[in-house]
Amino acid sequence: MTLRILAFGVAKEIVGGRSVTLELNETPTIAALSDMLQIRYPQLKALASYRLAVNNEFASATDVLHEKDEIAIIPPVSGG
Amino acid sequence: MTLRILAFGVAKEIVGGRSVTLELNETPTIAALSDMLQIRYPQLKALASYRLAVNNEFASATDVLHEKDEIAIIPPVSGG
Amino acid sequence: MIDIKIDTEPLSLQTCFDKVMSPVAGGIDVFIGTVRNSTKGKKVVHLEFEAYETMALQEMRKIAENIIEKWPVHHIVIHHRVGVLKTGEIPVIIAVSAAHRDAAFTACRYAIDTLKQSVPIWKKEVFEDGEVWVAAHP
Amino acid sequence: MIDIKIDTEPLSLQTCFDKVMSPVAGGIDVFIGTVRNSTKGKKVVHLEFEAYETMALQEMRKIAENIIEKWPVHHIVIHHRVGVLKTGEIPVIIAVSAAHRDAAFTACRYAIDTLKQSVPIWKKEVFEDGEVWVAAHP
Repeated sequence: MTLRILAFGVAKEIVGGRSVTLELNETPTIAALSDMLQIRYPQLKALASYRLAVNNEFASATDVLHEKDEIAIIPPVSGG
Repeated sequence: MTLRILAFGVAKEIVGGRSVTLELNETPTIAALSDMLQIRYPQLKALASYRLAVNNEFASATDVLHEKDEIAIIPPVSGG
Repeated sequence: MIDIKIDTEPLSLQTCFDKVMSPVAGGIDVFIGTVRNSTKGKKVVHLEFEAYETMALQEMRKIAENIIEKWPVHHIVIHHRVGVLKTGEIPVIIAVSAAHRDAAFTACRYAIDTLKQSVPIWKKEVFEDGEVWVAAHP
Repeated sequence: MIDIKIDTEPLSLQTCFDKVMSPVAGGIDVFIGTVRNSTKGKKVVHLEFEAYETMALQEMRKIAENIIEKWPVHHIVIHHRVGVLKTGEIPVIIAVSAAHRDAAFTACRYAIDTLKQSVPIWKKEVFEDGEVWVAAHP
């Protein structure tokens, strides 16, 4: 399956763009996706923290992803 | 001595005007003045509370008054 | 900076904001009192505010000075209106700027709470069938 | 009433106030974030705010809905600006009206505190000699 992942703030600079595409052989959990992202973009590990969002909601580690999901890397927020 | 006493809010209605004048034989304390006012205007006793101010400051019971002092009856405040 | 005013003219939110705005401020908290259209279910026709002006200005200044001593705030504005006010009009505006929002919120809250306890200003509620000085009687 | 907005245009304090104003309100608390001219002694040239807009709007709405559940407030406005902001400009305005001031203050404080924790908006500080995404790194 193909997953398109949006990136914001510092994550946009780490992945080198507003979004990245990952090709996967299986349907991953959020935890598995996070591991894959960290292998591909080791600088993610240097962040104070980051979360993944699925379809505009913060996701849990055990959530399972689906083909059309809108996934986003959410680095530490700093609005306001 | 002559004391002119300003009245505000409900106190203005109780004493019947923006100020009243009291003629006294001696220099009273705030406590004594308060007693005199309550005898002359018994409705003051029906208030939730009231304080006296001297020269724009809340006064204490033992403060002694002087001829030119600006005295005011301060019923419960309700600004804001 | 402290800016204290008692005015018979309508108060201006923008003016209060502009006065506390500062390039070293990160947060501004503003409290705006407004005239409610009813009290305990009774329709309020209008309100009348009366101040013992010299003492009220002095007490308002004391509040602002205490705040500057207690919390790291930059500017404080306390404007109070007097005279006849209709529903939706503004009796009081308090604005506080600070580098960090915690001080701005805490100081603004302290200012309105203390103003309501110690500043000699009185409010009369006028109903269709009578009027009452608020808080005067138990 | 809940009014949520993310805008590239300057935010209007008067608009936010007018939206929460209500004849049943007795108190309105407004928090205004402002861009400080320095961070840890370093001069800030400007800020850039970026939002994950669909999710940010949804998170802002959740904050407002939680507030209406938790406290007796009438109206809540949360407006956030994105794009390039200079010193003195306004990234965020939160306004809350309530019958009594306690709820207005508590809700407004909760709104800005929660927004800063959970709403996907990011701020980049641009200095004369570099730039940094705020809070990104430990």
